[in-house]
Amino acid sequence: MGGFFSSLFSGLFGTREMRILILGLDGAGKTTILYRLQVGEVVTTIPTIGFNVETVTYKNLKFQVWDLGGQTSIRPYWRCYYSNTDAVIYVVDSSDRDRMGISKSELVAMLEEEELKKAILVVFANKQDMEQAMTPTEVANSLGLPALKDRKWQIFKTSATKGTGLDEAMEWLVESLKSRQ
Amino acid sequence: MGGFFSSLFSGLFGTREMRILILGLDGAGKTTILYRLQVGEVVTTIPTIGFNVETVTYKNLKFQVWDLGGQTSIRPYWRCYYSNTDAVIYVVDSSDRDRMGISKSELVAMLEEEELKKAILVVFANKQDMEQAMTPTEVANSLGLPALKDRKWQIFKTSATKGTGLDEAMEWLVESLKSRQ
Amino acid sequence: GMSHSTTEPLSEATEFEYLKKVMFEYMMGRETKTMAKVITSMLKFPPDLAQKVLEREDSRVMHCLGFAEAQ
Amino acid sequence: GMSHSTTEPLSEATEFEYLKKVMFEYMMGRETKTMAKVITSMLKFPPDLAQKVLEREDSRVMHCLGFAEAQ
Ligand SMILES: Nc1nc2c(ncn2[C@@H]2O[C@H](COP(=O)(O)OP(=O)(O)OP(=O)(O)O)[C@@H](O)[C@H]2O)c(=O)[nH]1
Ligand SMILES: Nc1nc2c(ncn2[C@@H]2O[C@H](COP(=O)(O)OP(=O)(O)OP(=O)(O)O)[C@@H](O)[C@H]2O)c(=O)[nH]1
Ligand SMILES: [Mg+2]
Ligand SMILES: [Mg+2]
Repeated sequence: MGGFFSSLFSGLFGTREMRILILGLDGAGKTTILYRLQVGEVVTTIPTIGFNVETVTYKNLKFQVWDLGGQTSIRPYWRCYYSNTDAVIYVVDSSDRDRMGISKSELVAMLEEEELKKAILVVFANKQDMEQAMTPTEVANSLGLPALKDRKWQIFKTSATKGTGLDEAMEWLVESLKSRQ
Repeated sequence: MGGFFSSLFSGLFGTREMRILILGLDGAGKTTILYRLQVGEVVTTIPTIGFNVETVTYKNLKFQVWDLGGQTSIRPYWRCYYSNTDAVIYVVDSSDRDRMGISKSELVAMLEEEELKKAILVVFANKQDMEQAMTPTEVANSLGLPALKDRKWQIFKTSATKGTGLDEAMEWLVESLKSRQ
Repeated sequence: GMSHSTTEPLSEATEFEYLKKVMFEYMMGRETKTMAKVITSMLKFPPDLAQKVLEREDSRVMHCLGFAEAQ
Repeated sequence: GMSHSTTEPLSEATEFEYLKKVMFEYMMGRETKTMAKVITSMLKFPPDLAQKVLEREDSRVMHCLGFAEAQ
């Protein structure tokens, strides 16, 4: 029913907004990234207990971007948001070596979900400005990305606070979403 | 707005259903009374975590009767149901001498609420079949009923399980509601 | 905003069960104004947000009269 | 019925705060289908009741289209 109506609406009112989720452990930089993308500035954040949802326009494409809180006790509810998702931006704090394993488990569990089967995956190896940051290749290996099957994915090194790397990542995402259709 | 519409509706569709709350401590017999009134039978009850709401017809008058759970932790939410209430049936376990004081405090707090200012009060001194039951006069005094000001009230001795006393009480309530208008 | 208010979790099983029941009725569209009062009260909504919710309940009945609410 | 299912209270402050936020959005009529999924999941609704709620969300959008949902 939802399907029928959204088709009808996209037919009548132009293309459907793309739905993007920003996921990752608490403190990875998700909220900082969301507002970097939306208003181009670094905002002061507090831990997200709940979510932020904003409309982001990029290269004439409109995205509805959901930034979900990443604390342990509310991670189980990420799955409630998966339906109709076109892409997931998975954010990793590249300097947080201790929790890379937890970040991987959450990613793996997420990618197993049927509703995300066709979703594109962009990993942001964030906080590259930190001295102890792992390289994108190290992050990719820690997360087990090279072993992924049937998944369009890419990793980018970013610093949400410095604003580096986000453009390249979004560029790739937009092209991937376009070419998918 | 609610007021305007309910007036309009009662004008168009006949008289408004009377709204009655059944309140009292847990185990007093509220749910047993509700279904005695509605279906004329003793039903097996479990403690009410939430509420039961039923339409009861008595002498051609329709009542929407709410039976609210009486356990300590959910009593604070009784007040959410007070709006537009025409009468309160306050049920007391007449054999529960130890908690008569608590029952009084809850009653007093309830009667102080602005939204119940015009509500008629019927007290059911229930479980009169029990040997150790207090008399209606004893119950009335324990609850401080004689001291009530600006309140139409009456007390009746009832046994919900035996089915005694309920008719007299409802008769009085119906007459009081009619004469009020 | 809501996120800075002091709150206590619903530590008691009875309250949790009660919230579930009330929530279900609300979501099924039954007695929504009353249920909204219970929910905002149990979840300790700050007064301004509770007010917003309750105002919306009034307008919802108006707007949907004969539609969803009449089910 | 719902009243006999086993449930754990929301003992953690974060979860309670999260439920509040989601509940507020739901009650304000925003993204109600998604919010309903979170709520039924947090409150551990049994599958049959969760299903009922989610089905009603679908029909609610249909019925109120252009009315309450369009606010
Ligand atoms: N050095 C550095 N700090 C960053 C970067 N991105 C975000 N931060 C900081 O990391 C902290 C957490 O950022 P948030 O955006 O709130 O993290 P989050 O992922 O939204 O966290 P939750 O809401 O708890 O899930 C903040 O102090 C940010 O300023 C980055 O690229 N480099
Ligand atoms: N002997 C006797 N037992 C009664 C009477 N009325 C109710 N009971 C019993 O008292 C117990 C509690 O009755 P309920 O009707 O469930 O009590 P309640 O007031 O609804 O309690 P909560 O739902 O917890 O608020 C049940 O076992 C009833 O059968 C009565 O008049 N006499
Ligand atoms: Mg955040
Ligand atoms: Mg009961």
